[in-house]
Amino acid sequence: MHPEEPPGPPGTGGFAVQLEDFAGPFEVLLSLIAKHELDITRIALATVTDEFLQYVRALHEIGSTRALDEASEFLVVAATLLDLKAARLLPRGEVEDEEDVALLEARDLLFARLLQYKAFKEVAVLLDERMRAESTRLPRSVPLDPEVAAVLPELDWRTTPQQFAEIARSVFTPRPGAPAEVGVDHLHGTAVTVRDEAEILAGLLEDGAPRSFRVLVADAGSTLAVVVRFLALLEMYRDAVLELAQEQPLGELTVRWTGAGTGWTADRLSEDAGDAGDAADAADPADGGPAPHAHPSPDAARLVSGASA
Amino acid sequence: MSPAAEDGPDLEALPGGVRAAVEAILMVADEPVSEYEIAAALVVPVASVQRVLDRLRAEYDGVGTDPGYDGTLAPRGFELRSTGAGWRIHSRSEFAPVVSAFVAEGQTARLSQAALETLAVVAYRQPVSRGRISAIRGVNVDGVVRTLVQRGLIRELERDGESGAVLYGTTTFFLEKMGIGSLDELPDIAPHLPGIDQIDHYED
Amino acid sequence: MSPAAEDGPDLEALPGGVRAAVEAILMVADEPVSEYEIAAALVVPVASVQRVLDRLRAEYDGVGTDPGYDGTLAPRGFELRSTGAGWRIHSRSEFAPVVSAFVAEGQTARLSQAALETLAVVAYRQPVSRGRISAIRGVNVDGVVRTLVQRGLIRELERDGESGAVLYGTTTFFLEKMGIGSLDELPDIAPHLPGIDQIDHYED
Repeated sequence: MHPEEPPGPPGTGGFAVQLEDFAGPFEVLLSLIAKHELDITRIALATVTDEFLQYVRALHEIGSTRALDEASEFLVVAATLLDLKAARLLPRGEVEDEEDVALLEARDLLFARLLQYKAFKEVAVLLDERMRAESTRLPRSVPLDPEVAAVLPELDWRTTPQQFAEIARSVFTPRPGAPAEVGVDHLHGTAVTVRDEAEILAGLLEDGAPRSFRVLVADAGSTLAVVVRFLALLEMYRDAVLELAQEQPLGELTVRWTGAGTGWTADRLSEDAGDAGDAADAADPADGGPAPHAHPSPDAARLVSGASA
Repeated sequence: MSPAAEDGPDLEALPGGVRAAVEAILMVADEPVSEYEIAAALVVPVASVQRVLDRLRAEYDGVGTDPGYDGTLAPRGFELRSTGAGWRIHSRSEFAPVVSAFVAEGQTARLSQAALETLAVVAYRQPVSRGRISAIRGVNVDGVVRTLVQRGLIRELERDGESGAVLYGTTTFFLEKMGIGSLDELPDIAPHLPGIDQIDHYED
Repeated sequence: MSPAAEDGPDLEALPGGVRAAVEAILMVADEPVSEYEIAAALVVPVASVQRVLDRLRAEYDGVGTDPGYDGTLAPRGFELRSTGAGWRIHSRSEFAPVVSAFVAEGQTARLSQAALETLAVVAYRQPVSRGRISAIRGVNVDGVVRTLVQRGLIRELERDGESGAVLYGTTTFFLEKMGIGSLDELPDIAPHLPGIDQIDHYED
């Protein structure tokens, strides 16, 4: 599909995806899951998630115009991963408040989506095999004998050259109404950015006192904001400006700011969180044709939930 | 049509009778043709045409139907196929390598992985909107859907009453390319789809 | 080609052998083929192909050639004809009225809107492939292109060097119908129509 591109982004630890047949983010996710021999229905997706984020980042660094630069695709996957990460924190069966329920449902939804995608991918292979087998039978399609063609009713031509040119003009004029439908079923909710949430977290923590995650998300307002704030937390942890403590599995998560004097600002996050906006004019890699963009060009780290539908 | 014309041509007077007449029509058809169209052209009952077609198919495959013949019939180099699009004469699959050089409009280009997946979603979920296909595949599918429409494999069916979104479904051309009689003959997706009830529940 | 491949396909292993292979070619070739072309494709001596052709012609005409068969063979609805250009399978001439009735059925004297639009694309963009017409019109145009060829308004010009796709152009019959002497006399359509460049982009 993009034979001129290297087979894989550098620095991804030998992680190989079928890039020639690259068909979207779920594809990458599934191949990661397969590579680690993980059961898709299990929650142990941390490794996969991290590798996926690395992969996205590496793609971005080499300036690849490949699928993941497509804004909409990135958004869906990012949201998927956020929710997978968030869901991992939840104990099975412990559904005490509304948020837990929402997250559990989000997790199930995501698994269901991945399973569903996997199923369609499998039957697509069957369809391909079937069509290829069928294409070895060549249909008879031969020109009519002149004597048979002669029985066609005589052509009644009433189009003037001017009318004909008018028809041509209308055919060559792009139809405006056609792509009116915007595929946003899977995009839902308001934009929440990792950067903004990180800034809020930094503000809440700057006095150096430890706080529980529950407290930190008390004002979040939506499941989406909780999820994004959690990712911001991970990003900040990666930047080593936070200390995280958890006494026991699934226990309270305590967060403490250690970034005083490092000059860290939330702006740093937007630089490496997978800039999706600048490639919005890239051609749709799925079929090689240009695709009108159904989705608004997003800010660099804006994440829109795919899970709250 | 005049009463006289309704009697149709005197097929029994022609060499080979109804069987040969059906064959003659199959020879000029440049797309799949239904038993109804043949019956209309020949002015014979559809059931007779159906019988002749079934017999021809068996005969071309080397399955003898002539009671007076003991010998073994060899399969012919062509076969009669019935799909949802109708009946059509094809070269026998085994001869594809020798035949393709003689056909100007050769094999059509293979579908990309993305197109195949999108086609699968449309085939199993029709009528289905682009938005819903996007949600299932996790990518924008506008370009792929356009390609599939251009290639005649899917078409716009109608608009969803509620959302006004265009709904897509497969075409009879798709059935022909798959070599199947109806969508019921698609491979079963259920074994690939654990918990489909749940998924249906979550969708939309 | 490897030396092994020069031996050609193992026809005896295929159902129906050389006879069926010849039939397969004849059945789908879209123009007459000579015994030499068939012999080259099958990698068998021309004389064997000639024998098979003679035998097939007799068989289609209902003249039994199977020594073990006493019954009467009915002629088929098709016949094998040889002209200077080569061999071709046609509908048996006795069935011309039946075939004509079938072909004429549903045909109208006037062109459909879809046919006119397709003709317009061919007229203004020739030489042009079906794939490109499809891309411009957004739908599969195979059937319409066939109709226009049947109607003598467009014809196959050549094959695209790169893709091998058949390219179409208009005929002098089209110029006659339009009442113009040459394509230069077609009215200008705005050369800077938005979208024309984009359309180039859709090409497959």
